[in-house]
Amino acid sequence: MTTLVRPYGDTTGDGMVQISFTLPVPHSKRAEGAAQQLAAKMGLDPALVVHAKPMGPDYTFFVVYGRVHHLVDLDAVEVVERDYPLLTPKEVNAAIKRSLRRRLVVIGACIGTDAHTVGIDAILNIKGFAGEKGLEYYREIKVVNLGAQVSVPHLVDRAVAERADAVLVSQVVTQRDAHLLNTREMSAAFGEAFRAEERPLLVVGGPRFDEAMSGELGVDRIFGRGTTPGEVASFLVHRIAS
Amino acid sequence: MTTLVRPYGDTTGDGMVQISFTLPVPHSKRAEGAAQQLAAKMGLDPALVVHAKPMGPDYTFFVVYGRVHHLVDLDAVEVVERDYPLLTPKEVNAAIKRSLRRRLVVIGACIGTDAHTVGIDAILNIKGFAGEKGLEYYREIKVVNLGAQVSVPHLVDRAVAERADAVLVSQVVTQRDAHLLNTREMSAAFGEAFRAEERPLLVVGGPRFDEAMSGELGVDRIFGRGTTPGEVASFLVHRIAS
Amino acid sequence: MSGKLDLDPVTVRQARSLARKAGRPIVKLAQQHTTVSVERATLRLAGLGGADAEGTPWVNRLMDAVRADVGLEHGVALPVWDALARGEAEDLVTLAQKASAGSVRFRHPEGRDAQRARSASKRAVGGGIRRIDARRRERDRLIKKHGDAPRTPWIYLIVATGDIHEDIPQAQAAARAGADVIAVIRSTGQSLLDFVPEGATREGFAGTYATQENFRLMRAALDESSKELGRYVRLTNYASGLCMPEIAALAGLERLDMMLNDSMYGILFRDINPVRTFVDQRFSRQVHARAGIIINTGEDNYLTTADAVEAAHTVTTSQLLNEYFAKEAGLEDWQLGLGHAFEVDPAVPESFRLELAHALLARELFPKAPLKWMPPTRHMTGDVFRGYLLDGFFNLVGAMTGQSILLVGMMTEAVVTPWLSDRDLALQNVRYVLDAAGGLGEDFHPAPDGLIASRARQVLAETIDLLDRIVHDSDQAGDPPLLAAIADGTFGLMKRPPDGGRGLDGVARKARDYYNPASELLEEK
Amino acid sequence: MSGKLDLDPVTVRQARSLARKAGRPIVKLAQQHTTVSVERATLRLAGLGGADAEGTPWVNRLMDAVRADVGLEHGVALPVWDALARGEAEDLVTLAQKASAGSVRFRHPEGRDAQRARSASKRAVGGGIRRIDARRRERDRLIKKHGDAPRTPWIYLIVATGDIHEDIPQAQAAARAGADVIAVIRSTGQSLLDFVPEGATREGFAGTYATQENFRLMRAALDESSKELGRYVRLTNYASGLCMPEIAALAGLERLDMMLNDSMYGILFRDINPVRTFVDQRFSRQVHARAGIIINTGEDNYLTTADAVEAAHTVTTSQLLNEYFAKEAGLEDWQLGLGHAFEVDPAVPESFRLELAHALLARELFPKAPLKWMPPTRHMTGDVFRGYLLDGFFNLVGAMTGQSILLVGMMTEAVVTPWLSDRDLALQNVRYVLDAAGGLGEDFHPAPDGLIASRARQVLAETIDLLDRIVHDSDQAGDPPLLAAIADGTFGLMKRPPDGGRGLDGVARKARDYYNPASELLEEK
Ligand code: B12
Ligand code: B12
Ligand SMILES: Cc1ncc(COP(=O)(O)O)c(C=O)c1O
Ligand SMILES: Cc1ncc(COP(=O)(O)O)c(C=O)c1O
Repeated sequence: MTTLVRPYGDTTGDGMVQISFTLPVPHSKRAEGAAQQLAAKMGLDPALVVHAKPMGPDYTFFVVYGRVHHLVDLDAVEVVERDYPLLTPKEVNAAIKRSLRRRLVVIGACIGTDAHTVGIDAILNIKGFAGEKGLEYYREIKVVNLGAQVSVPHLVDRAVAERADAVLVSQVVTQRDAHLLNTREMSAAFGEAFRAEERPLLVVGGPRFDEAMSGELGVDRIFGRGTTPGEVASFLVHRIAS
Repeated sequence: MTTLVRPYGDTTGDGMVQISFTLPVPHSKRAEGAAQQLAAKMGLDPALVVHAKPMGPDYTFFVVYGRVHHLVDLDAVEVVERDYPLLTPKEVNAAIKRSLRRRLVVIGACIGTDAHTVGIDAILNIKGFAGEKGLEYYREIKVVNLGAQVSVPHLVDRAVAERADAVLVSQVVTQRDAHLLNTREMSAAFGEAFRAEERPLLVVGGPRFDEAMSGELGVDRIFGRGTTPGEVASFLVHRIAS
Repeated sequence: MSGKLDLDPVTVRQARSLARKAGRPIVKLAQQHTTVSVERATLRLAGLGGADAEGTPWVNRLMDAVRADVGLEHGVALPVWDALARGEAEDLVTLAQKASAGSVRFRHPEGRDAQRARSASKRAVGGGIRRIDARRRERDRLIKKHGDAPRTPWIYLIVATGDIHEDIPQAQAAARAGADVIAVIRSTGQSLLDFVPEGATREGFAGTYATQENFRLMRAALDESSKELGRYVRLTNYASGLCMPEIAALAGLERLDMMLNDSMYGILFRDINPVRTFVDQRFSRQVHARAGIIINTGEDNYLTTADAVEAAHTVTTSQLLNEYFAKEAGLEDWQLGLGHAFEVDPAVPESFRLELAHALLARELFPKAPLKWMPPTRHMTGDVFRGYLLDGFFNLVGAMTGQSILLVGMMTEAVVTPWLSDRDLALQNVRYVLDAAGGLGEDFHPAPDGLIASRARQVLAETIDLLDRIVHDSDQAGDPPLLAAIADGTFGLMKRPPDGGRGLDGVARKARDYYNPASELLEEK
Repeated sequence: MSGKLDLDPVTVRQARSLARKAGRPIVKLAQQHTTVSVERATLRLAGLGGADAEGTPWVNRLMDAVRADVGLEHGVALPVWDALARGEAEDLVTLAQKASAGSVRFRHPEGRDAQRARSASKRAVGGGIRRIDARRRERDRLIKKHGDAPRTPWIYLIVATGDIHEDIPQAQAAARAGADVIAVIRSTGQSLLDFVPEGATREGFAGTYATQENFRLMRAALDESSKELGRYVRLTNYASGLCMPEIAALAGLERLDMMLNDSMYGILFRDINPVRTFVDQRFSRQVHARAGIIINTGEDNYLTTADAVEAAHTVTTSQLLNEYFAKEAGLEDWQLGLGHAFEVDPAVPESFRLELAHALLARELFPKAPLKWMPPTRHMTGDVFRGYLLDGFFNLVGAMTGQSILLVGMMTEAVVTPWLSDRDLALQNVRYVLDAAGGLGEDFHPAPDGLIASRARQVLAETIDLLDRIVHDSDQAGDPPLLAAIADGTFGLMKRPPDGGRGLDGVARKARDYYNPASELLEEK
């Protein structure tokens, strides 16, 4: 398999893509030209403005089709691949028992003003996600789910009190980068409250995170869209109990 | 008004756009990374792969949202603006009468294997388009509409026979650049058949032409999506009868 | 639009009577308690606005001082107007300022002093109520002048930039594009604030703070639009949260037209204490009733955490409870924007017809209520094309079942808060469906024993079962059965015990001599 | 699925009898003429394939030589098999080669020579007919073996890359994704070629050439898919054009399952001579009848040039004519894929319900025909979101009115020939609608005097008016009234006189001693 590919519309290598956007300009020929210019800057050549719709007097919405000449180099793709083995609940339990000789303590929360608990609940509650049971189901994991809109200081206090091995935080609202701000606040607070060796593992998750940003955000791992409980459990074991 | 603008999603200057495309790779994390890479090459940063759908074993479809940092410079936009006055049918007739002292002869056709006549008919037939009557309605214009799938030699012959002032050609099918090939064939044939001063005005139209390409295609003018008969009549007068 | 399902009137009556049975003890509970927010709302009605330098509203400052001196259980009115009568300050703001500087002490007046404070406070609060009445008349006048929405369903669009000055042009654009109702979504977290922020704000997350000034600015902008467009454009905001009573008061004062106000949303989705919620809810609804505001309840939210097929009957149950509480608080049928939603998993066979069954059941159970029909959210994905299609079929259910308020769905639901273009595309979707298929109800007749009618009957039967279980529920503390049921996770799968949740410390059981002029005035009429 | 419109059976009978009246003179005309393509098809049935070095098929070479020597009016069979009998060549290919080298002369045999040529030709053509019969049995066997499409409507998808080797994987992908029928769109311009290209081709514009080899390759690929998927996947191509009879023969020989074959499409949309078209059409349909192929007629095309509301009755009229011609040619009800389309301007109020009326009318007029329901094209724009929505509502009409073959619409209709992802998204759209709302017919009962039923009655009445005008139409030449009507622009606003258009020089009035073994064999049964 070649490692250089292009988008595929209708024939191999045709490079065809679709884009849409709004420009803050009244609709006119010039506006369509502006759309064409933007498409060109994005690398579309030829770029076909196939739809232009005025939205009130000041904005125009565009749909553009065209060919991009960019090559996608599959070899250069960097993804956070799973770098640990995927374990069954049984194996997870066994590993914890073996190496910790006590239950592994996990604290979960939605921090800041975020109240979207469905995602963290999918990871933590017995009910689970995508057919996999959540961490509460694991005999050797103790789960403390603090729920929604938990403040960072409160989270730190509870982590201390529970002697948490790992702190699992969910962030779903991303408008104005709320998730990034909250995550940074959280990792900073843990950094202050714990000595480096004693700091619990920090894990954040949510559908709009970039999994490659963990370093930047000061956490140990980021889980995105479609994460399953088993992946999380396996990661915890890999980092804490092996 | 500033002449530098950015796409507008939700707030001024946020630069947000939507794109979608297919990559010829099986769905995987790596494929999503490849989509991200392409989006980055198009200038999206951050780029959010919000949807990835396997289509069979070999292809994946993506939807990506993100912010582009390109600026659109409205001053640099080049459009083929109407550089002639828009006349009423009355004015068109008067101008022809005044300057030619005979009816202006127009030949229309869909050339090549293109059979889409609705567009050229919209310009030529009395019925017209968008509330404007077509050229047949103009007393001082003689219209010869040859219909669909007219070969270039036949078109040239008829242009000679009718002593055409202008030849109007429609091209709607653009797959494999059919419209460009046919237009080039046409302009070359007229170039051969006529001395430069005697060559009728060559006008092509169709929804997927780039209006800026007339020079390249060897024609006098290109009309795109949504052209009205009045625009065409005014142009003909401007170039032939003024 | 009635009788397509041929519901059994006896069963329907039974459902309502069970809801009454479940609700009545809660009303009693609400009557027996007051909250800091009820009291602050009373002060707001009396004209106390503004905030100190740190942004803490004067009503909070004053309330806290009174509470520190004499407690909450008597209400704020008598201590405050007693202090004024005693000449501690010439007006409420000054009193609040002095109180927060610690230079006033409050007492609980007795005898003639109490009498004097009572009538003074009633006069003051009466001023606010009269302003609300005037706003209501003004709305009626403007509707007459500009005309009303041209048809039902009303088209309801949200703006959510977080910045009132971005919201305003977007709202006006939406109105121009056809919206009949504009809702300004609130910043995350506001509902847990135990105060109402002040002034025009630009720093919300995924929504804009609800403040009196923001209300005023947006209402003025939409008044402009109404004039321009020749139809009155309605404005909605959120009462829910720890400040329900106060926000209701501000909404009445600033002529908002609809308010999100659910009897249980705060409990279930914001973990606000149940007693606090029910007390606040009752007061806020009394204010809405007076203001001629249409409430929007939040049953749609249940289906974002519970399955829309399995939990369909919890929606109906909650609608019946919301109806009971609303009417008890003085709201009329035309003010009951009961919520429900198109949230059945599209992968479920016949999902569209199940939606029709649920929507028609709501329509026929509450024939006079302006039902609020909510778009798909949970099963929306990043596939914006699919999302656009689902929204179209949601719109179609709305048209076929005669929904009254159509909350317009966005194709980017799973991606971002709505973009300008999302809203425009969404409106185009609604318009197509209403114009092209708006009359399809004429041809829609569920077969008497077909899937739709059977499903509707099944949901109603499950509702009755559930209500029956609720009225027989109990806990060790002897709380009203509905509280026990909420503690069991009956709604939206959320378990909320009566003594848990936020804001409990702002609740007090009324003393025998509790007095609140606002309640008196609102219940008078 | 019958009786929702309560059509008057007397009116329906009247419509059919008028169609018969209009059609019968055309059939007569067809019986009296032959064409070069009919004769070449006969040679193909006798086994003559291949082409010369320039790509001109041997059937064309041979036909032209025969015609040059003895004319077209006797048919090609007797001169050809007479020459073979005379030992001019040992087989057809050699004869064709010699003929095009000018080294054979043909004559019109008489008496015993004629008798001998007749039976030899009948034997040869009989071989081809038997192959077609075997292919038909093979289809039945494969359907039994793999299973048939799991439900109606059948999901019909097009591929149109222009390159058979790109078409094949795309078709297989489409089948895997749920397509029941694959149509390979033809290159622009093929229909005006007076020969059928040879071999596998990769250079079509907006479609792939219809050749015997392309047919074979695609059928083999889909046989593979059928096996893989456990359901027989049907293959469609186009008979229309100057070579209708030949392509019909090739389709039968290569086991295609459906063919685009309209009685008037070539006339109206390709300016092919009307007489040529009707003669070719009749022969090609006789071949389809024998091959068990379902025809797809092209009424949908009318609505791309004429208005779908104003011209709705021209669709119905054409359907009735297509039905008459088809049955006369031996096709059975289950083979009549009559076309119609969702082309009402979405801006027209109640456009969706008008579509329902039109689609239901077709369904109830032709209860046993596998109607082909075509998606919106004309009012599709570059707004792909809106396009996706319109396609969803098109699918819904298909489901609600029991259409049989659903041609899947593409959101990029106004932009490009379908991309791989367009097809995938389109199938997702179809699946959603069929799964979620497939049973809505149960609840769909047009009010007897409501918009839908009235509209359907109106269209039927206008159809009868039009048919009545057609049977009373006339021209100076005394042509059959339908020809006169076509010349007047009755269909699709196109005016086509009987002596205009392409291919007229390939038509001849049959001589008294005309002989064609294929016609004889096809009409025998
Ligand atoms: C359900 C829902 C709600 C419910 C939440 C109920 C609840 N108890 O959670 C209710 C109705 C209350 C709600 C309210 C609001 N919502 Co909301 N909501 C949604 C919705 C429809 C679905 C989210 C969901 O449940 N997904 C399912 C779960 C399973 O997926 P997930 O969260 O991605 O989780 C998975 C992974 O990401 C990962 N994961 C997630 N967290 C974690 C954590 C860890 C540690 C790990 C390992 C993994 C992990 O694992 C999970 C399983 O795979 C989305 C739209 C959508 N379709 O996505 C909007 C959405 C998230 N909501 C949104 C908004 C703005 C709000 C409000 C703020 C609106 C308002 N102003 O009133 C409010 C207020 C909420 C608040 N204060 O935060 C926006 C966010 C926009 C943005 N990108 O910033 C969205 C996208 C809708 C929109 N387009 O506007 N919402
Ligand atoms: C109607 C139609 C047909 C009709 C045509 C009937 C007829 N007599 O014209 C029928 C059904 C016959 C048809 C057939 C085919 N069609 Co067609 N058809 C369309 C459709 C639905 C609408 C086109 C139209 O009428 N537009 C309305 C007119 C008014 O707009 P317009 O052409 O843009 O014209 C305006 C301007 O462009 C301009 N203009 C145009 N020409 C000229 C000329 C001059 C001189 C001037 C000044 C201005 C001017 O002025 C006009 C008024 O503003 C489009 C899809 C779509 N929605 O756009 C597909 C479409 C054009 N067809 C397409 C195809 C592929 C075909 C076929 C080749 C398919 C096949 N293989 O069988 C066939 C064969 C046709 C052939 N040989 O060319 C493709 C072309 C793809 C591409 N970009 O290459 C399209 C886009 C559909 C698709 N997505 O696949 N089609
Ligand atoms: C009744 C009700 N109140 C309030 C909200 C918004 O919640 P909050 O502002 O508390 O986040 C919703 C959610 O849409 C609701 O349905
Ligand atoms: C009946 C019929 N034949 C043929 C075609 C295709 O036409 P052509 O191959 O002549 O361009 C169509 C168009 O879809 C049609 O409906």
